[in-house]
Amino acid sequence: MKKVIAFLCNWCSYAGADLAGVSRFQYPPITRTIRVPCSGRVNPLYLFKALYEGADAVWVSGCHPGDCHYQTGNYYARRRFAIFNALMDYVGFEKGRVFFSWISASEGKKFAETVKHIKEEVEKLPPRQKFLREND
Amino acid sequence: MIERIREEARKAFEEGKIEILIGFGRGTLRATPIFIEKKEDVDKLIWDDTCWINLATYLRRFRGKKTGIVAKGCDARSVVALIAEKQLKREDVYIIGVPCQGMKNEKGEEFLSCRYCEYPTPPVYDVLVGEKREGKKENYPDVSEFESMPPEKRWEFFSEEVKKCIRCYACREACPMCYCEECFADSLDPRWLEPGLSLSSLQFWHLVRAYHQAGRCSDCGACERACPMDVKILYLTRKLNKEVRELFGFVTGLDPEALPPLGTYSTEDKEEFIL
Amino acid sequence: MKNPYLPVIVKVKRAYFESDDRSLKTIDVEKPEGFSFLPGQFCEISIFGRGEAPFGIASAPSEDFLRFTINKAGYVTTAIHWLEEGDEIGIRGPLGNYYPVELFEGKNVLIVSGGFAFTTLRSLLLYLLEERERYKNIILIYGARRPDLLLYREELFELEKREDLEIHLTVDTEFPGWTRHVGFVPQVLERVNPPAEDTYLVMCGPPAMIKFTLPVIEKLGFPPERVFTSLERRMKCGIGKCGRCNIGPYYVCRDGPVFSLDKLRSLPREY
Amino acid sequence: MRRIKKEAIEKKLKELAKDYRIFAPMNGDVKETGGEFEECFPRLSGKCAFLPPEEEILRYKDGKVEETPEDKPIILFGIKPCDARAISLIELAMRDEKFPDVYFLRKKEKGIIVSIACKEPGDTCFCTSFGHGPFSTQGSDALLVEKDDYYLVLGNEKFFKLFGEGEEAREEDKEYFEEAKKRAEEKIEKIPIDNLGEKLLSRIEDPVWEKISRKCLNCGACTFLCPTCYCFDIQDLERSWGVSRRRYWDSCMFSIYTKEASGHNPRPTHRERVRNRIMHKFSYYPYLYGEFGCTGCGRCVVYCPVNFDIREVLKILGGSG
Repeated sequence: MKKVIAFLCNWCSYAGADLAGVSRFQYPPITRTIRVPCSGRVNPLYLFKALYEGADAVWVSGCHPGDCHYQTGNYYARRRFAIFNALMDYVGFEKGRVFFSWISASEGKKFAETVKHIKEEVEKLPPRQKFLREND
Repeated sequence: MIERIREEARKAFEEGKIEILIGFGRGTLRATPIFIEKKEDVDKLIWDDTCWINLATYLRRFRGKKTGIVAKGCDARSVVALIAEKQLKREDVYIIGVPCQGMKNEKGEEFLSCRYCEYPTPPVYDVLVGEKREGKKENYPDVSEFESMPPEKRWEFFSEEVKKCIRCYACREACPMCYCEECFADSLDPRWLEPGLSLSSLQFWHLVRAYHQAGRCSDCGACERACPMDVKILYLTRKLNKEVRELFGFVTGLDPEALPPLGTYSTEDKEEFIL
Repeated sequence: MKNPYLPVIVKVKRAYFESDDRSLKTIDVEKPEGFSFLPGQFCEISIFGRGEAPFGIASAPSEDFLRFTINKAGYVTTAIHWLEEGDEIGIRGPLGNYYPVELFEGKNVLIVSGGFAFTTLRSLLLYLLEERERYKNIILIYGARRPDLLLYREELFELEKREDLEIHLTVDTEFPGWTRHVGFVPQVLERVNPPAEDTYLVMCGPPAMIKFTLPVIEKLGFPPERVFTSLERRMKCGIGKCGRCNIGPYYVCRDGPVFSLDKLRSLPREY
Repeated sequence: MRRIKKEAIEKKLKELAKDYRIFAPMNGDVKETGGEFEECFPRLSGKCAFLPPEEEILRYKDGKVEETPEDKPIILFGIKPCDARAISLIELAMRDEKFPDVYFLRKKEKGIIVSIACKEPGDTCFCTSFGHGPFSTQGSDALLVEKDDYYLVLGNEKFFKLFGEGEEAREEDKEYFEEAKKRAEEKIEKIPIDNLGEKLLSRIEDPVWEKISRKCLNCGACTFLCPTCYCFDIQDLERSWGVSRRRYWDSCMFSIYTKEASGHNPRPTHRERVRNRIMHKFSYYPYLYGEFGCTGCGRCVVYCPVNFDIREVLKILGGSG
């Protein structure tokens, strides 16, 4: 089973995940959730570290622009992730392993669909070889 | 040119504008940084096409003192970037701007950054020595060329280059923007990446070091020039400079008041990559 | 050639917090076969997966266990604070030199200490007391910021009852229920004003204490060659090979950690 | 002196690759090769063979400590005499009857070092200042001098047992050897080092240190490329099967090298660190081992990003300065 490290912002996406659960929306158990106060709290170093340690994919989800509990957290995050994508793609790291989304507390359905979407994308890829910490 | 620099330096000392001046003097192999504290020593200053290290990296050591710096275009932009990040006060730094003729390595080849240099004349200075020089329109042809290669080839190039690295951190110590108290690479608690020369650790080091320069790098090339193992790393930071310009319309080191791009935001930023 | 880098696996017999704020933890571990040491020596403790760090041996040579008291400060010390009874650690040692007990024969011994640097001095004190008659007067002056930071205080309260031993315990500032000295170690040293003739002084404590104690020592007339201190440094190999713990040409791990003051004075001020 | 055909040596070297690990300069650096080598002054020195940048020393597995077993013996081939001598200088620090560094010493005792004489010294070389030179045999089992299609060989028993005796050198070979040796040595600038150790020790608190060290960026380039620098770090790596304890090249120029957990750093700035590097090689080493900890190879001069030139520093502090 693939393993996706999910950084979910506490006020929106994490609540969205709760709603998905409460509403019994089915989604594959591929995510390992890390609850963060805001998508702006996610230091790109965490994404590098998650991939380095062998995650099949990383996913950061936060509030829609304008809904951020801290007003501007997701705006900062958006810039960081744009640069992260650009750099990883530039050096040739395979696409389909890094996901960003805005999911509000009321979008339980979208949360479940997004997880399904990520599973499909990650299933297409072979097991991780690039940028992997040695472990044996 | 050298005479004019010495003249400006002497004047700055006489008018009490500086207590110490960082410039280039004659070295045994090439120009070497020198630190002048007395008017009489200004005649040690020289200027030629081997002044390729970025002197701004020394400024933080003299904080609180009136410090002069003989700065080519990229050096001056690094000073501005440091001021924008509140590391230096504009009034503490006296910039003797030198329109740069482009620097060369020991084989006489012009460095990559200089070939495409857009700001040979310092955008911010206290005094300018000699006529302004026009830069070239920067459109990062080397980056576009690299981008045109297939992903596998790019990853292979990136891996082959970082394999040469021995983690002596000359790139970090030569960069004026690398001034963290404790670098993420030295942190033990948590330990982000492993020590040693395994491919993944070397990739981790060079990716995250470059990432930290997004929107802060003046493309002076000191990192690649300082590297004893000739590891190509400038193409990483030049790519980020290109991204930052396209995405956020920002060029490092032009305006001491402007916040670095990742230190601010805009509601209109593109987000097509967000689900 | 015996490999000096291989640690020996030992079990933790007791692990308990010394101070109320849980910043100091004492661990007693099994003593490996044939492990004989003298007070002042140290061991490199291995927490596999975190690393190694040097700690002075606080137990006396005659005790059947090795005691270390660890101040929680970094990567390895934090891991040591998680240790409980029965856990296994690696140790390498005994390493470094020791307090020159052979010089103390028939002489007075004055021990001045502060904070958690008292570890190896407990070992020295108990070692001297084992053959008490070989030494003349023994005086201990030991202080800390608060009573609960005084290491092994129950034991010291017991030892205070002995006539052949003079113990002065102090805390920096007034503390409810504290009846002994109040004041910094250098002040208490001046108050006690011990004679310098025929006396060896062993001093170990935080840099601030050392800084203010040195002038007092000079005033009391202690010659630098009869003053010894134990230094703390960042260490990795503990056997004088990895190069980092040098002061001048001497390695604190191999030629120290115990240095006499006159030797230290001849070296660059890098400590 | 013997003379051996070049192909004979090159062929033999490839054969020996079966039971020896061959380290030799190849496209600019000393690395492990299958027996090929390239005649050059490498950037990474022969130190890589005996003290590699990363080396596992022990493993912790299922509650037990296992020492990492030895690998095949090493042949370090084709390095310059300064690198060969550097290895024997490191050995002085590693040899110790109470705490021997077994990893380095085992490799050294079983290893063979074959150096090639330096006919064209660079202008940053100053090896003759330390009592040896481009044709020195110190620290190597054999010195080869290239002449037409064969090597003149000054070797010991260990070398000849492996590579064969070849034939007795002719009279003109010996002249050629002396002639080339003299010509090479003349090209090298000698810096004054008479009782340099004591002079440095007496000037330890001299304010000149601040001026000398100010331009140093405190990177590790000079120490990593220096053939006599042996400082190392030890760290634990977690693996699926347990823990691998490894040692890595470290540098006294890094601040974390001496930074204590409390934050205190006995060598906090570039001044103390540069002073320590120079004192270690030119004052402490002679004091402890009777030899300077430097072979005058000049790498730290060539590869320093800010052209910190140790020859100038030694002139200022020791000789005419």
